Formats: sequence, structure tokens, C-alpha cells
Amino acid sequence: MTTEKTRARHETLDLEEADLKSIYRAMLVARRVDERSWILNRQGKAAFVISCQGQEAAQIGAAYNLRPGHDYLYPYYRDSGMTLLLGQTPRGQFLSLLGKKEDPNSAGRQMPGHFSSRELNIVTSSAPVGVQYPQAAGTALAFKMRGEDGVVMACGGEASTSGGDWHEAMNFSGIHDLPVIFLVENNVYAISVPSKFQVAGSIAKRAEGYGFPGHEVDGNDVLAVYEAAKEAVERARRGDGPTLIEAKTYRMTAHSSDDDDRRYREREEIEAWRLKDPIIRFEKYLFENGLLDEDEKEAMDAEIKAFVAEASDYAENAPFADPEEALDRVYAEV
Amino acid sequence: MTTEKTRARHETLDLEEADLKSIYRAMLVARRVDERSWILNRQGKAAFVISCQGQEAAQIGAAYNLRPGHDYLYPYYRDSGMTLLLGQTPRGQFLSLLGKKEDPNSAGRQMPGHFSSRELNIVTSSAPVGVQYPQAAGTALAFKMRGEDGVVMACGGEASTSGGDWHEAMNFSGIHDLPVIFLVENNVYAISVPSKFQVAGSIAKRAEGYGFPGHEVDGNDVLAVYEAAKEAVERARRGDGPTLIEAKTYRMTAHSSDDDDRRYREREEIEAWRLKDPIIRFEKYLFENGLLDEDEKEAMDAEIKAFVAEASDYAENAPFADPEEALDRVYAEV
Amino acid sequence: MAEKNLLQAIHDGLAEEMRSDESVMILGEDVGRAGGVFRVTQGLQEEFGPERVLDTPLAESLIVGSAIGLSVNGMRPVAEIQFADFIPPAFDQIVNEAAKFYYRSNGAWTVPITIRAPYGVVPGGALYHSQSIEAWFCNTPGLKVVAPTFPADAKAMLKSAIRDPNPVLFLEHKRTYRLIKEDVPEDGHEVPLNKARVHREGGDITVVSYGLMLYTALEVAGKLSEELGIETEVVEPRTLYPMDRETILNSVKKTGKLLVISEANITGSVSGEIAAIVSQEAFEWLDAPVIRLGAPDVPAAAFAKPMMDFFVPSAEKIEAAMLELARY
Amino acid sequence: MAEKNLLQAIHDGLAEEMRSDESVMILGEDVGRAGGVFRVTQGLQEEFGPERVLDTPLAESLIVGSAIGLSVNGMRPVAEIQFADFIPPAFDQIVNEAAKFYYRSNGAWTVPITIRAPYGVVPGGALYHSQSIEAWFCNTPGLKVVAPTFPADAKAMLKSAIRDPNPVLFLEHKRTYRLIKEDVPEDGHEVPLNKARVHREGGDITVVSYGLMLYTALEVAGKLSEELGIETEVVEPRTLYPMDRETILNSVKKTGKLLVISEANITGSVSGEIAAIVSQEAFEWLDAPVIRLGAPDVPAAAFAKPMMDFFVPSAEKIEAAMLELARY
Ligand SMILES: Cc1ncc(C[n+]2csc(CCOP(=O)(O)OP(=O)(O)O)c2C)c(N)n1
Ligand SMILES: Cc1ncc(C[n+]2csc(CCOP(=O)(O)OP(=O)(O)O)c2C)c(N)n1
Ligand SMILES: [Mg+2]
Ligand SMILES: [Mg+2]
Repeated sequence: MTTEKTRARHETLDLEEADLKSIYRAMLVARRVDERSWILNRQGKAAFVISCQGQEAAQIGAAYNLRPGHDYLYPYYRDSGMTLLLGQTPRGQFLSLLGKKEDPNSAGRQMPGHFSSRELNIVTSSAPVGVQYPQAAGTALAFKMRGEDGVVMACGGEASTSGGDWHEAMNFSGIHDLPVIFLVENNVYAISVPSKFQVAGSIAKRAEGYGFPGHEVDGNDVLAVYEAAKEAVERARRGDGPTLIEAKTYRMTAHSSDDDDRRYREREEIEAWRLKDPIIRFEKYLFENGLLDEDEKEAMDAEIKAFVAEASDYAENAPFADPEEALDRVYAEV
Repeated sequence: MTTEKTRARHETLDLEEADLKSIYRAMLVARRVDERSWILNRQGKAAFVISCQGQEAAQIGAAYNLRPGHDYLYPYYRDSGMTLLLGQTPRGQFLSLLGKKEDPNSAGRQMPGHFSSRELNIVTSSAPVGVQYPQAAGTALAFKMRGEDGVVMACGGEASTSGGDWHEAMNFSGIHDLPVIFLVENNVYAISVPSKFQVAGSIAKRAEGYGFPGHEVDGNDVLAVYEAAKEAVERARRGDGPTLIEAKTYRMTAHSSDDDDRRYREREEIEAWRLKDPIIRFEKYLFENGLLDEDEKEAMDAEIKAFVAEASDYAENAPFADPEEALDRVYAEV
Repeated sequence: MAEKNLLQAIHDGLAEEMRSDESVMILGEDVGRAGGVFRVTQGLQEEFGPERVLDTPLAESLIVGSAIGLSVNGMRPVAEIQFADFIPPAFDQIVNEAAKFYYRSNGAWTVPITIRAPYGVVPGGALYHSQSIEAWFCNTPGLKVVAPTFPADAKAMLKSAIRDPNPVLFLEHKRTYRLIKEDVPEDGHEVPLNKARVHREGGDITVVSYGLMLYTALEVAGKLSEELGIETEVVEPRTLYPMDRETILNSVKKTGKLLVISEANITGSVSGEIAAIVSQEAFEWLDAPVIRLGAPDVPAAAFAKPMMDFFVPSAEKIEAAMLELARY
Repeated sequence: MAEKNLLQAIHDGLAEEMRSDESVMILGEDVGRAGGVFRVTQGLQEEFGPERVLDTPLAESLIVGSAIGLSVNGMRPVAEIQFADFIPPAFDQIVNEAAKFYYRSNGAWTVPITIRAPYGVVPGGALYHSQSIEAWFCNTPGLKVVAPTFPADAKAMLKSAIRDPNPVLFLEHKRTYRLIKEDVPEDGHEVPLNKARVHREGGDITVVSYGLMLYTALEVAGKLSEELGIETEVVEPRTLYPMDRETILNSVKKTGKLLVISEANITGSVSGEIAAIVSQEAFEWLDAPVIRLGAPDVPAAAFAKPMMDFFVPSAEKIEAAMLELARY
């Protein structure tokens, strides 16, 4: 399908119709899984939810450039959109949400949102904010040492740049031109703390001080993020070094199900951002370019909702690990 | 004394002849104390020397803007030039070098170069590189909270910017426009590691990413450093926030008396830098502007050497603390 | 005197100190408008303003480092670490810096800071919101580590901590924040940072414990007394470092038997130190092995409730150990 | 078989592992051209190139963090921390990250890294080049902490550490680097990371020690045997966490008396754990209090020699303690 006008944005990015649908679908899956998680929380079944809502464009736009199982991903706790795109399943997500034995991330040991997949090169993540960055730099260095073309993507919120680890990794990656992409999903808040008390100056601009490019992109525009990440991934694969991407977005939910955001932000602000919902925005783009219509969308959504519900049911019925399994796998065997 | 030409540099900086002499004298004192320390080391009397040689201009040029006992200084281990300028004495320095009981920094507990003076607001320093920066930011915040016009200067080598503490402090200082000056004395080496493996991009340029000014100055030009620091101190006192100064200089000695730098740097490189010795350079400026002549210089140097020798002798003859004093002052009394 | 839970008592302690001393301030993540993730600092920013109750960036080394810097320039900062599990980035500033300023400057520089950190297992907290981290800090001369359990003690010891010229790490077991209420004096009441507390006298066995485990121990002690007439002396160190050895030793010299219980991973825990002190200093009085109970040596409590419950020493296990000791 | 000191033995262990396994690499400050501040890595950059022997920026969290990242992508990094005193910035990456990868991923991710760190008092080292930091790490399941003393053990255990799929903290007492030489096997020789070593058999008392103190203990043990016929069994844990309790317990069950000596600040040291294990597991065999000897509870050794010497447990103090125990 082509339009008569000047080339559409996705065309200049070499994205086919199938790509666009995959991207859209991935965003929708992430959203529906997330929404379902909140329902389970309200039903008293899920003790803790941490959300990707509002950040789907930043996540999918960036991760769509990765080769699952070849490149490495260091996600942070909101990156379910990414990990689902790369091959984790809604079922796995719900198993993790409910802490069941089959939880692919940790067998019920970790909180939800602490992703891990050895097969997909999604490195086990944890709660301490920022620790992933030096690790990601190391992983990138291994690729470089072996002359391989793998790249590493390391993600975090804007507050993950406040700790020393981020800086140490930026510096090291700059020194050795490592194939790593730092993706900062700046969603304005760190729990209650607004970014003006979190970040001096500009995150994106800091890259220059380390001798590599930094881009600030509209994080709610999936194509803009895709474009920036594409350039960054290609640059890294070529061996030209790291890139920092600051995707400006917004946290549409409270920090987590434990948080009450009425203490620190106005409802109007949230409402204003709801209008910029990245999924609605991309939908609009697809509609406008004749790549999706209302029927198709409904059908896709219905299908997604159905299998999300199924995945959730599966997880609800799945067993917990035996209590004594808490003792296992402390040390790998020599 | 005036020159007929366009105004001399020091005049545009509002420096009087007396200032220039004080600055020159301070540089020379620092150098002579340092040289004497190496002699004591070679004589087997001083176990450990860590040197300021080559960095006198950076140190004196910057610290000449401080008000001793009012402003706070967080020096690093090479900053004997600064601490001497602010009021520590050569005698104190040698007492510290030899670990004697009268050592004003620590009564023989710490290595030489770990300065401390409660009266002079020189905050006790230690060996772990970089820890001073968040502390300095906190001290600056206290001034700001009380609406006082004190400023804080925090110093380190270029490698002190590689650890997370530097970054955390830069960010925090930028957020709150704190009255702090970060002085990085970039002397090309961190022990054996050259700055190209230590620093990606540019230290000075990084300030922009935190939203405040960063200046790269010729660290061997005492007037250039003075000028940058003057601006920074005034800015801080006005309440306009932090400044980063990167003084490009060179470590003229080995890292310390424990180090053999022939393992990792060429003699030619050192020789080339010897020609740029900051003291000789400033001497030349003073000569050229008719502010100092050979006789005066000789006299000053002789006088300095004499009291440095005296200070050193005093320290040699001073007693150690009793062994059991190692047990004292672990906790302050409630 | 009003009834307060631990959380309220700590809140009140902070508020009172801030009212009576202008140099007292709070800094940490989300301590401001949000009032802390546990609501300990709720309302304080409204009362004292955004500088004295300061939301910091997410940077624990900065939080403690800047607290040190504030303290050497006239302030008495109370730094909050959101969860004790996140204290490691501040480790250097605590053990190498704050704890050593006084000694290394031969007494010239004091560092009157308090570092509050909620620790311990809580449902849903999992590996990184559950750790008992006290052992990391109980080998550091120059630092005081306190871990009060009951609301009134906590408030009084917080005041002592804030007024103390030394750096104090103030640990709060988060699962006990709302567990009980007790009378908490309004003002003035201070508890020194060098005195253990005997909760219950008894001549048969001594139990030393703190935090959530102390509650369980007291419960079981009551039960054993009632049902079997076994009288347990329950001692709470309150300050973990430097510890009041005297009170513990005196108790063991009386009972001849010691059980130490904490929620930390057992090997390398503070319980080991207590056992070591007793087996060196009270050996002649011991009638039985010194027994320790703690969490198993696995990284931390799991998210899934069954595994989490398995991790925490249960009342049953504690009762069994007390019985074993009593009957030894 | 050649005679080597500790420093050479560690150097050789590194070189051999790098030769036999391409994925083994070294990273740290000044490990390259300078060959390390103690010269442990001398010549290795020449042999293996600047990537496999990598000079890092001065950033310990980065050193360990990037080692973790290297290890999950096929490498076996040996990270050097220049002095153990500077390990705190890496504390988070070690205890919260490296040690927990395997458990938290339910066995999916291993972290085969070795972290070398020279510790212990050395003349002129003062507060920040002297600390015995082992206790910080001996409460962390998932991590192994080893501290071999003799050259042959060190080489063999370094090889085991590098080949181990778990993160291993490898501690080297810097004052023993050149203290003695002994025969060190060329290749192949491995010492497992879970076995203590009995240096000297004896039926009168047991001494457990490691590092510099072990040398002193062995010396005094020899002297007491010769002069007074007192026979000391000297046990070196070699691995401090998780520790080989069996060997220690067996010895104490034989002698009935235990002295634990280390150079760490005594309160909260690993010695406490050893004493606790013994007083729980071997109580019935004990004929005397378990005695600990260590440095006093002051921040660290001072720069001035007299104060430094006072800090380190002396041969006289050790002899006195051994005699006290033997005569108990
Ligand atoms: C080292 C550390 N300190 C504190 C916390 C508690 N905490 C969890 S998330 C969070 C805010 C993170 O904000 P940001 O990085 O912007 O990510 P967002 O949640 O906004 O996506 C904080 C303070 C933590 N997990 N780790
Ligand atoms: C945290 C920490 N890591 C390592 C060291 C060991 N060390 C002491 S000085 C130094 C190099 C510092 O270089 P730089 O900051 O450039 O200062 P310079 O000595 O060149 O003036 C190193 C690695 C230390 N003191 N602290
Ligand atoms: Mg955020
Ligand atoms: Mg340098």
C-alpha cells in the first residue's frame, strides 16, 4: 500500500507494512498485559504491579532494532514491552506477576518486572537502580574483543542516570567505543520526585562530554524512537561506538501498585499526557496512512485480549514452588 | 609599578603587585617543601612522598580566591600548595610527612597529603579517590540553606572524575545551584594510566550537560587559573551556582615515592613538560613586567629554603605519638 | 502520653528534633511531598519546607556524602535510605568516610549524621526489599549501629542518634512499622545508644534478639512460661555496634544458656559476634551450647509467599530451639 | 618445581590460566604497562595485549560491574581492586549483583568472575591501605571469599577461582607477598575452594588463623612445642565463606581448646563466626573459653610505625593467648 504524497515516515525508515503491524501489535500486547496485571492486583491476586503504560513507544521503537538471542538486552523493571517483543510471553509475565514456579525470570524469587532470559540474552535484572550500566558496558566489551557484531542495549528511567554507575559506564563506553546503546526512558517522575529535582541540565546533552552522540527524542513517537535507535544500533554494529538516547515520555500510572500518586502530581497533568498516549498516536498514524482500519484493529485487540486472558488464567492456576526450593541454586556447581 | 604598554594581564585581573608576590612566593614555598620531602625520602627518613610539583599554578591560582577559615576546601593529596597558601605551615607538612604526634592533619595517623584543619575549614581528606565531591556539595548546600556567602572548592585529579561520586555531586550541585567549584587538576596520568584511557570526551565540556559552566584552562598558567577561579568563586558567592574548572597540567614527578614511572612514560615527555614548569613561567612573567628581579628572587628563595630546612629539622626531632594513642578518639564523646 | 506505632514514633521523633533544633534536616528519596514510601516523613516538608526536607536524586552515595558535608558545616542531617538493600552505593561514604573522619583527623572533625534505613523481610518485598544488612556495618569502629524494636525506644533512640556527634546507622524493621502500638512519651525522653534492654526476666534461658524476631521470641517466651513454667530472659541489644556486652553477659551468667535469634542470613550475622563474646567471656557459666537461629544462607527472601515464609525463622522453630536449650 | 613467593605464584597462576583459556582476562587500575602497583601482573600485557590485560578508569563499581557483564558474554574476567580498602564502591556490584545473579535467575545466569584484592596492614599504608575487609563479604550467600596464605595454595586456589562458575573474592595479604618462598607446582595443581588446611597437628590446642597472622601463629606454635612441649594444631580456613567447618570442628573436638587469630578489627570479624560455630557445634568438647585475638576496634592501622605496630597482634600477645589456653 502506497500513498500518493511524499514518502511516509516509515518508508524513509525502510519499515514495511508488516513491520508496522508487528510494532503496533507489540505495543498493544504490552498495554493489555499491563492492564490485566492491574486487574489482578485489584482482585487481590497480584501483590505488586509495576507498569509500562505510556512507555510502549519508547520500548518497542528501540527494541525493534535488536536481534533477539544475539544482541544483549539489559532491561529495567518497566520494560515488559521490550521483553515481550524479544520473545518473552504474556504467560511468562503473569507467572512472574503471581510469583509462580514456572515464572521464567526467577521461578517466583524476584518481584515482577525483574526480567531474565538466558536464551534471549535478556540479562537477569534486579531492583537496585543503575547497576545494569557497567554490566552492559562489559558485555559490549566482550563483543568488541571477539570482533563480533553484537550490540547491547541498556535501559533505565531518568533517575537511573543520577547514580554513579551510569556515569562510570558512559565514560568507559566512550573510551573504548563500545557497541552499547544507553536508552533512558525519561518519564518525568522517579516515584514522586519530578525530573527537575532529579536531573541537572540535560541527559541527552551529556553524551557529548563523553565524546559520543546523544539524542533527545519524543518517546511517545514510536517511529522517532525507532529511527534514533536504528542509527545507534547500526553505529554500534559498525564498531563506531556508543549512543545515548533520551526518550521523553510519561509514566501514565502510579509508580507501582504500592504508590498513591495523588500525593505528588496533579490529575490535569496526567490527563494532558493521556492525550499523547503513544498507542493512540501510532494508531492515528497507521489510520492516516491507510495501514490499519478500525475493524482490523478491533480484531487484533480482541485476539490479544483473549490470549492475554488465557495467559493470565494459566498463571492463576499454576502452582507455587515448594517452600524448600528457596534453598536451591545459591551456588552453581563447580 | 606600571608598564607603558596595554594593561598587563594581572592588571585586568585587579591583582596588585603584593598579590603577585604572594602568589609567586606561595608557589615557591610549595615547591621547596616538596623538594625537601623527596630528600627526606631518599635519606630513608620519610617513608612516603606524594608530590605537588608541576601543579603549583593550578593550586595557588585557584585557592588564592578563597577566604581561609570562611570558605571550605576539600583538597586532594597533591594540594599542599593550596593548604600552605591557606595557612598550613611547612612545619606541619613535615610533621605529617614523618608521621609525628604534632602532625596537624592527623597526629601521625594518616599518610602524608591527607590534609585537615578545622580552623581553616580544610576538611579532613582521605585516600579513596572522589569521595570529597558529594561531601563538598553538602557543605555548599549548608551555606545556601543559611543564606551565607561561603563557597566550597573541591579538588581532584582527572581520575577523580571517573568514579560515580563526581557525577552524583555534579548533578546535585547543578540541580540546586550550589556554591561549589569543582577544580580538576588534569595532570595526564593516574599513576600509570594516561588520560586517554581514563577520560572519554572532555571533562570541562561535561559541565554543560549539568547546566552550568565548565572551563578548560592552561593549568600551568597561574593567572589563567586565577581568572577562571575568580569568576567561579564570584559566581558561587552571588548564588548563581557551581562551576567546573579543568586545569590542564602535568605531574612532574612519579606518582609517589613508591612508583617507578619509567615503566609507563617516556623521559622525553617529562623533559618537554619541564620547559613549561609553572614556576619558571610565572617568574618570566614577573621579570618581563618588572615585578621581580633576579636578586629579589634569590633572596626570597634563600629565605624560603632556610625556613623550610628549619621546619624539616623541627619535624625530624619531634616525637612520635605513643603507640597506645592509636586507641584514642575513635568516637566523639556524647 | 499517646499510643503510637513504630512509624508514628519515628515520625514524631523527627518532627520534635526539627522543631527544637534548626540545624536538623532530612534528605533522601521521596521524603518530601510523598512523605516517604512508608510515610515516615509525612507532613514534614509542609511544616519545614523543601530544603529542610529535601528530595534528593536517586543516588545513595550522594545522600550520605552530602549529609557528611552538611554536618561539617553546621547541620545535623538525617539521611533516609529508602530500603536498606539500597545502601551499598553509600557503603564507602559510611564506612570509609563518616566513620573515620573523627579518628583520622585526631578528633578535629565530627560527623553528626543519622542514616535511617528500613530493613527486613516484608511480604512482596523479595530479594531487594528484604535484606537484613546489619552485619555489613558491625565491623566498623567509628560508626554506631542501632536497631530499636519498640516504638518508644525508637523515638528516644532516634533523638539520641540525631544529637550524637558520631555517625549513627538507624535500622528500622519495616514489617514492624505498624505491628503494635504502645505509649510513647511526648518529649525529652532519651535512651542512650549503649544500653541493651531486658524485656523479660527469667532464670532458665537467655534469648537475645531484635526486630521482628524479638516479637516472636517474646511471644514464645510467654507461652513457654505459661504452659511449661520455663522462664526466659529476653534481652534486646538495641544498639548492635558497639554493643552493650555487659547486659548480655550478666544474663547468660545467670541462666547459663543462650539463644540468639535474628532474621539475617545466619552465617556471618551479628548473632555470631554475640555468640563469640559469650563463649569467650561467660564460658564458665555456660551449661549448653550457644545456639543461633537465623535465615538460611540464601541471598534473601523470595517474592512468592511460601518461599518467603520459609525463609523467616518461624515461631515453631524458635520454640523448638528454646525448648532444646531449656531441656539441655 | 621452582621456589616462588606469593606474588610470583599469583602472577604465574594468572599467566597459566590466560594461556590455557582465551576467555580469561584481567582488568583493573594500572594492571597494564605498570604491571600493577605490586607487580602481580607484570609482563602480562606484553604477552596478552592491552585488551586482555586492560587498564580501567579509576572506578571500582565499573571494574566489577563490567566484569559481570563480560562474564555473561563468554569471558572469565579477573578484576583487580588495587587495595581492598577501595572495594566499597564495588560493594553493590559484588553483594547485590554478582552474588545474586544465579539465585535470582533460578540458575540461568552464572557469573564466573574473580575479584583480587590485596588487604592487610603494611608499613606506611595507614588507614586506607591496610584494612582487613573480609567480614564485609562473609554474610553474602552466592559469593565465595577465599584468602589463601601460602604461595602454592594461592596459585592453585586462584586457578580454582577462575574456573569456578561463581563469583569469587580472592584476598591477598599484601605484607606476605614477598615474605617467604616455597615450592610451587608448575601446572594443573588445583586446590578446591571448600577445604581448610591443617598446617601442623597437635593435641593441646587448636589455632585457626590466616594471612600474616598465620605465619606468626606457626612460629609461636613451633616455639611452644620446642620449648614447652605444647602441641598446637594450626588450621587455616583458606576459604572464609562458605567455610569448611568440618576441619575446624574436628580439630577442636580433638584439642578442646580454640584460639582464633586474625588481623581484622576484632568485633564483628570473621573470627566471631568461627567462634560461634565451634561454641554451637563442639560445645561438649570444649575445655576452655574460645579466645579471639585481633586488632583493636579502631578504624585501621596508623601511618606512624609505633602506632601501626601496636595495632597488629604481636607474637607476644599470640604466645600469651596460646599459653593461657594451653594452661587453662
Ligand atoms: C539504588 C536504588 N535506590 C532506590 C531505589 C528505590 N526506587 C525504585 S524505583 C525508584 C525511582 C526510579 O525512577 P526512574 O529511574 O525515573 O524510573 P521510573 O520508575 O520513573 O520508570 C526508586 C527511588 C532503588 N530501587 N534502587
Ligand atoms: C577509590 C580508589 N581507587 C584506587 C585508588 C588508588 N589510587 C590512588 S591515586 C590513584 C590515581 C589518581 O589519579 P588522578 O585522580 O589523576 O590524580 P593524580 O594522582 O594524577 O594527581 C589511584 C588509582 C584510590 N586511592 N582510591
Ligand atoms: Mg522516571
Ligand atoms: Mg592525574
